[in-house]
Amino acid sequence: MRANQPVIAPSRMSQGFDPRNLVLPVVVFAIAEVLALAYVPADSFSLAAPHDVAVELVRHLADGTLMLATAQTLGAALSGLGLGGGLGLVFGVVLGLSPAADRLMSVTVETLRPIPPAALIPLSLLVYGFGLRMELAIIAFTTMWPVLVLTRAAIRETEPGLIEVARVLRLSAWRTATRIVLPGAVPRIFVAFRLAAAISLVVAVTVEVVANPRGLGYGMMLAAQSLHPAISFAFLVWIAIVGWCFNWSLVWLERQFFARRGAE
Amino acid sequence: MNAVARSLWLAGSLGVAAGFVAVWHAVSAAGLVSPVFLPPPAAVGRALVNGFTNGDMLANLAATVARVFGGWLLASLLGIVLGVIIGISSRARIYVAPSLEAIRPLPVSALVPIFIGLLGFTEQMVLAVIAFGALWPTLLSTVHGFGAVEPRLYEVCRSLRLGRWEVIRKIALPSAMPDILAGMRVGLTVSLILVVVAEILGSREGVGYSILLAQRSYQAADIFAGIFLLGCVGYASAGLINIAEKRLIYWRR
Amino acid sequence: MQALPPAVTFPAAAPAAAGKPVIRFIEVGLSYGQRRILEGIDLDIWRGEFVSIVGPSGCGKTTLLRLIAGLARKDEGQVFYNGADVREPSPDVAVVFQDYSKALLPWRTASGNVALALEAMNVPRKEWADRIGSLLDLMGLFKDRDKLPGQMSGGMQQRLQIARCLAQEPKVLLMDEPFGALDAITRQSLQDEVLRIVAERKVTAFFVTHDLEEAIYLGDRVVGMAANPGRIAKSFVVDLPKPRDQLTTREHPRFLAMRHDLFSFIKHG
Amino acid sequence: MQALPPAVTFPAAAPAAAGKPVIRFIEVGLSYGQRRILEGIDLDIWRGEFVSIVGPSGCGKTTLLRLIAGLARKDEGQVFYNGADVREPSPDVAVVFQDYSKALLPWRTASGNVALALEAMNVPRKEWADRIGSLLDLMGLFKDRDKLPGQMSGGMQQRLQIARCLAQEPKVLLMDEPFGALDAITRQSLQDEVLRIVAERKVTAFFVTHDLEEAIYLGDRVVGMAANPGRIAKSFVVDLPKPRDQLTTREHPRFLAMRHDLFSFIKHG
Amino acid sequence: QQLTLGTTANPAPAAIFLADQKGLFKKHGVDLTVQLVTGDPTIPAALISDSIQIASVTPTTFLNAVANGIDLVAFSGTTITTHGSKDIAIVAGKDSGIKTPADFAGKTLGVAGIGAVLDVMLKNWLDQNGVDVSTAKFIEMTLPSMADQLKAGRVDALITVDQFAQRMISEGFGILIANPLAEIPEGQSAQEIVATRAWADANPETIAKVRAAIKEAEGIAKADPEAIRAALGNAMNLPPPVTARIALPVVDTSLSVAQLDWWLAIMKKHGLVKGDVNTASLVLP
Ligand SMILES: Nc1ncnc2c1ncn2[C@@H]1O[C@H](COP(=O)(O)OP(=O)(O)OP(=O)(O)O)[C@@H](O)[C@H]1O
Ligand SMILES: Nc1ncnc2c1ncn2[C@@H]1O[C@H](COP(=O)(O)OP(=O)(O)OP(=O)(O)O)[C@@H](O)[C@H]1O
Ligand SMILES: [Mg+2]
Ligand SMILES: [Mg+2]
Repeated sequence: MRANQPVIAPSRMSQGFDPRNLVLPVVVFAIAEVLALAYVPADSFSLAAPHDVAVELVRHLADGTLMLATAQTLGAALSGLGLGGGLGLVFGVVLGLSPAADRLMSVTVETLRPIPPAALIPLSLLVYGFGLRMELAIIAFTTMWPVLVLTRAAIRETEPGLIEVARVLRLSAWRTATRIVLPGAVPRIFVAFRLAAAISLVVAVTVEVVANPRGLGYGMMLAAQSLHPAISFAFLVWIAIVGWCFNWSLVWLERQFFARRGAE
Repeated sequence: MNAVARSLWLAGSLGVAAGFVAVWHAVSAAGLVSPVFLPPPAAVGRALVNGFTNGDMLANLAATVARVFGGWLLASLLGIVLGVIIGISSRARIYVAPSLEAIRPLPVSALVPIFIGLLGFTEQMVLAVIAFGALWPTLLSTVHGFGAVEPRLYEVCRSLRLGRWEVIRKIALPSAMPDILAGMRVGLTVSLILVVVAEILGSREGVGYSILLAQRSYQAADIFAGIFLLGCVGYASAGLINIAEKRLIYWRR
Repeated sequence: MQALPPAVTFPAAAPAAAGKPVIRFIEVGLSYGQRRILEGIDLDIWRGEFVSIVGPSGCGKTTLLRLIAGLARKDEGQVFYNGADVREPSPDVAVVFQDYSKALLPWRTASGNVALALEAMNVPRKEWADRIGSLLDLMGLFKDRDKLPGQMSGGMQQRLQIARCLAQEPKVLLMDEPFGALDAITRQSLQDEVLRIVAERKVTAFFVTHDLEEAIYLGDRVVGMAANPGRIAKSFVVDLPKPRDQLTTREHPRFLAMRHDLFSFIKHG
Repeated sequence: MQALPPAVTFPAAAPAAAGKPVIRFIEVGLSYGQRRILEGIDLDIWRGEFVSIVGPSGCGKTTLLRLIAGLARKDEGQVFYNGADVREPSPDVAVVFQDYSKALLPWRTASGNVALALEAMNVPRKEWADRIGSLLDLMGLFKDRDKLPGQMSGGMQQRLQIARCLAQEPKVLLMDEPFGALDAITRQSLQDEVLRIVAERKVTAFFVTHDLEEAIYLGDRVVGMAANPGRIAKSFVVDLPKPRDQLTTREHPRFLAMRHDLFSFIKHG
Repeated sequence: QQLTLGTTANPAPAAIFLADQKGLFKKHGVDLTVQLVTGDPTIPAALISDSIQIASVTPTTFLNAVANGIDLVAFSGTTITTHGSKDIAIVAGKDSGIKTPADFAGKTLGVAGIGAVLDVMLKNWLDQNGVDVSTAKFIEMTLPSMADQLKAGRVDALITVDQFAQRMISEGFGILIANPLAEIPEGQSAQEIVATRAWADANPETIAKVRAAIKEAEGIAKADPEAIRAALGNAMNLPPPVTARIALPVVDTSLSVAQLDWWLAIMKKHGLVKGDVNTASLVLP
């Protein structure tokens, strides 16, 4: 009897690894390969067959170039996510807990939020120059908002009964936040961070493509400019793999967290 | 909250924003950052006025707003539908979700060539790019919202033997609505960001394209004018979502 | 309270009706982790029978009810409904949950919550207004029909849940302390309503309660559970005349004797 | 049940102690939208007094309690605590909520939920284990101390909430049907525990219940509310001797007389 | 002092690549690294932030930056245009119906960057051939993707560089319409080597050393044009077949105000630069 299993299920999109996860990608690659064999000339400047991409992927993995670029991109994405996500979390909690602060900040927050990261590149480049810091600043700015918005919403979802408990216990604002509101909001905050993680990677790569001469985006762009589409696609596929692993490790962390909390 | 209180709060909020603008003015007046990259607020104001009176800023704005909302609605719809499917079907979770997780972190700018390949330099391409990028917040929130429904309510459904579709429509969606709206809120921001990318890469006239042209010719005031317009669109749309929230999750307050 | 009559014995098992039992537990056991929650549960419930369950807090009454409803898994033994293994909830069975505030849709009004059951049964929409109206009226909620659960008192929410279950027109009614949040008068009148409906529609009822008098007043049979692990420790037929009546039944000497007996069972296990 | 004694009258108001009342309602009124919920509430509660509140479902008992707790807003009149206007919850006051399943932190174990109150009071961490242990023991939850609320039965959750409130060592204890989900025996033993603690620590208690016997057994005074709009319709002093005792008190003729009186009040308003 | 020189991956700064690969910078006493960047427009900000000290930029970027108040100066040229060069080509799609310049009116045209060198070249060519530029629609696309876009009919014609043009024409979906370099005066500067004025003022000796190194590279290139081919293939990491076919630029590192004026005039004519530029002060003696 599987009576205790919920009808509709868990809050995560994917569980652990399952070989069946690979069915769809394999099918897509097979189709792409057939199409490429039929239509893409071997020395195309802009397209490449999947098997060439695979060969380049392995080659660049083996010679370490991909690893260095990954370290740079991931380093920027992680630290940017840490900074931006941290700030977003703090502001989200403050705005979620204090309707007054939320109303006062609404114009500022809502007009700053849609600033495209691409528009910030020259400014950030000017202030920080090439390197980690300019990328980090843009990633932090961009990831801050989704975390802020989703954290604020998560906090408003707190069971009103529990807020009343906090009030009659006269918990300080800090304790209300850390003992009642945040633990209840944690599952949603994890969602926010998983979203922001993907955004951080997207922005890191974009900044590298446009301006910053380091990391995976730069490698991908340079390969495209020097007419190596297979390498360029190899970078793209690798970015997907890195992103998947990034997300997977957040899911893993989340599970560790809840396992511990359950046992506590 | 009555109208007077509301407008007082709005005034306060505008006051805070004005404070930030004042800081910005002070920074550029003190020459801390080159005006080529951070123009003073007044110059941005002039650029805006000039854009509306002499340029085609209004037409650009209209085109961009239409794209943002079109793409965002498409993204939200897709996000909810996919989220529902993944929320209820273990098969979708096994076969589809991991692949989605893998394409989720792909930089949209790198994928645009593929979209252009499929759809050309068309309006549909711009919508598809926005929809692709803005889909994820709503998708993730929907999946989460479905997982966070009070288990007792699912038991009620089971003992009432409600069909799957009914459970989705009557229990899971309303219960997940706060999450979905929060996701859509973020999705809207992403749409605003992506409209710029899509207009640039798709050579479609609009606010984003004008930002690109301004950037190419180092017209910082025009860049910031464009950003400011996007900000206004962002603010207005946040207001719309607030209204939707009030109507759709009336039972929360 | 008057001096108690000497302890009497009551018939222990009650194959009151002929034929097969509607609900049948055979040697059912259940654990959560290391903790044994239910052990060796053997119980037959006959069509139209009203079985009251009493027992100390945490002994497993709710769990037992969830097994019948098909909402919990068992580790050993078998649970049958109408001769078939219970795998999932049956459409004939309605469940009144103990935590009423979690079992209502917070975004639907009182009427809307009752309507849910009608939707589930595909009742034509034109019949809704009448049926909802009369059920809410029965539960004393008619004038609150447009309130959301969050705007209702605890007792009102509890009554609303009962209304929804009755709207299902179930053959089996599982109730988990359905009157726990009701005042004495409302409670008594609802007790009588339930008795009437059950008798009229020949509903089989499984009724978990803490109120011993209520258990006897309503029940054709009272089953007493003991804890650690949860098991059936007592079971007797309530041979009080029917229809029952709040005044005369509760003053009936056999009622008082049973009450005393049950009280000392609960007290001493 | 024996034949009832002729109706007696009881003293209506009870300035039992000298000095000022701890809690004072002056002409309090409250509406939700068009609906009048409370009207003209005048009530004084004295230090150390135990006031039981009874009344039909939905009459406004919970609302009244929330006013004292500082959790609801009033539209008219005044509510004082220790002579000061109640604006927000006071640290001296503990509240046992009716909706126990929503008042516990689902991610904390039983111990953790009690610990919340100790954290709120900045009790040194080394004292926690002892205090949590003895409170859970008192509530019969010691062996369940590592369970999460979701793994506990309704009655267990209710007892856990009481444990948390007692951990606050309040001067005023507001209880909203705290024993609603408990079986008769556990209920009686907890009634006695509450009486003992209240007497020992000179706690003022405001106790909402549906059980008329419980209201009398525990109360120094019983206040009866009527509905539509919620108002105080009856109030009498319970002049039964103390300490009380489950057997003798409940058989005391005055107890039975009061019970009868209260029952007919609830019945006929 | 450690220097970084920024440039995009293209054939114009051939002398720099050559000097770098032959160790000429070191020989002249400068410790210089060449950093490939992905986009020309970010170079001015990178110069100001001191991430790079020297850069090879296109005249359009240079003039636009200066026009908007970024104080850059050029101290060397890189390569120049000649009528014989086939480096740049205007290609039309086979089915676009474009045969003569007049057919361009109202068409959709692909360029690598609005306002960038190729865009200016195309507009100038259209203008010289009597086409009203404002009737055409210009679309941005990356150079490597141009062949696919033209083949799919997403643009009617485009301006591109030699190796891509060859592919389009040899595969039959593109028709060569013009070679715009043949229609402008010879000797226009393709890119300039620039620095911020502040840095240039503070480091005259370093500039002299860099110039010397590049001059020496120019000498090598003039003597042996094939040396450029290898240097370009290396620096840009091109596939060998592409390297083998690449159209070699003409290295000439002299730079005059007149060369800048020529660009400025066209840019102004097409509204691609705003503000005033005093070209006379832009070239270091
Ligand atoms: N998910 C679970 N995990 C672990 N233990 C559980 C779980 N659910 C229930 N239990 C345990 O099972 C036992 C029986 O619970 P149940 O809810 O059936 O009791 P009950 O008889 O209904 O009590 P009450 O009268 O207080 O509602 C309790 O000891 C409880 O702690
Ligand atoms: N937020 C609200 N909006 C509208 N009406 C409300 C709201 N909260 C409570 N009420 C109404 O106030 C009245 C009193 O509610 P209250 O919870 O105080 O009753 P109660 O006496 O505690 O009842 P019970 O014994 O059933 O718990 C009810 O009629 C209820 O519908
Ligand atoms: Mg139970
Ligand atoms: Mg109440």
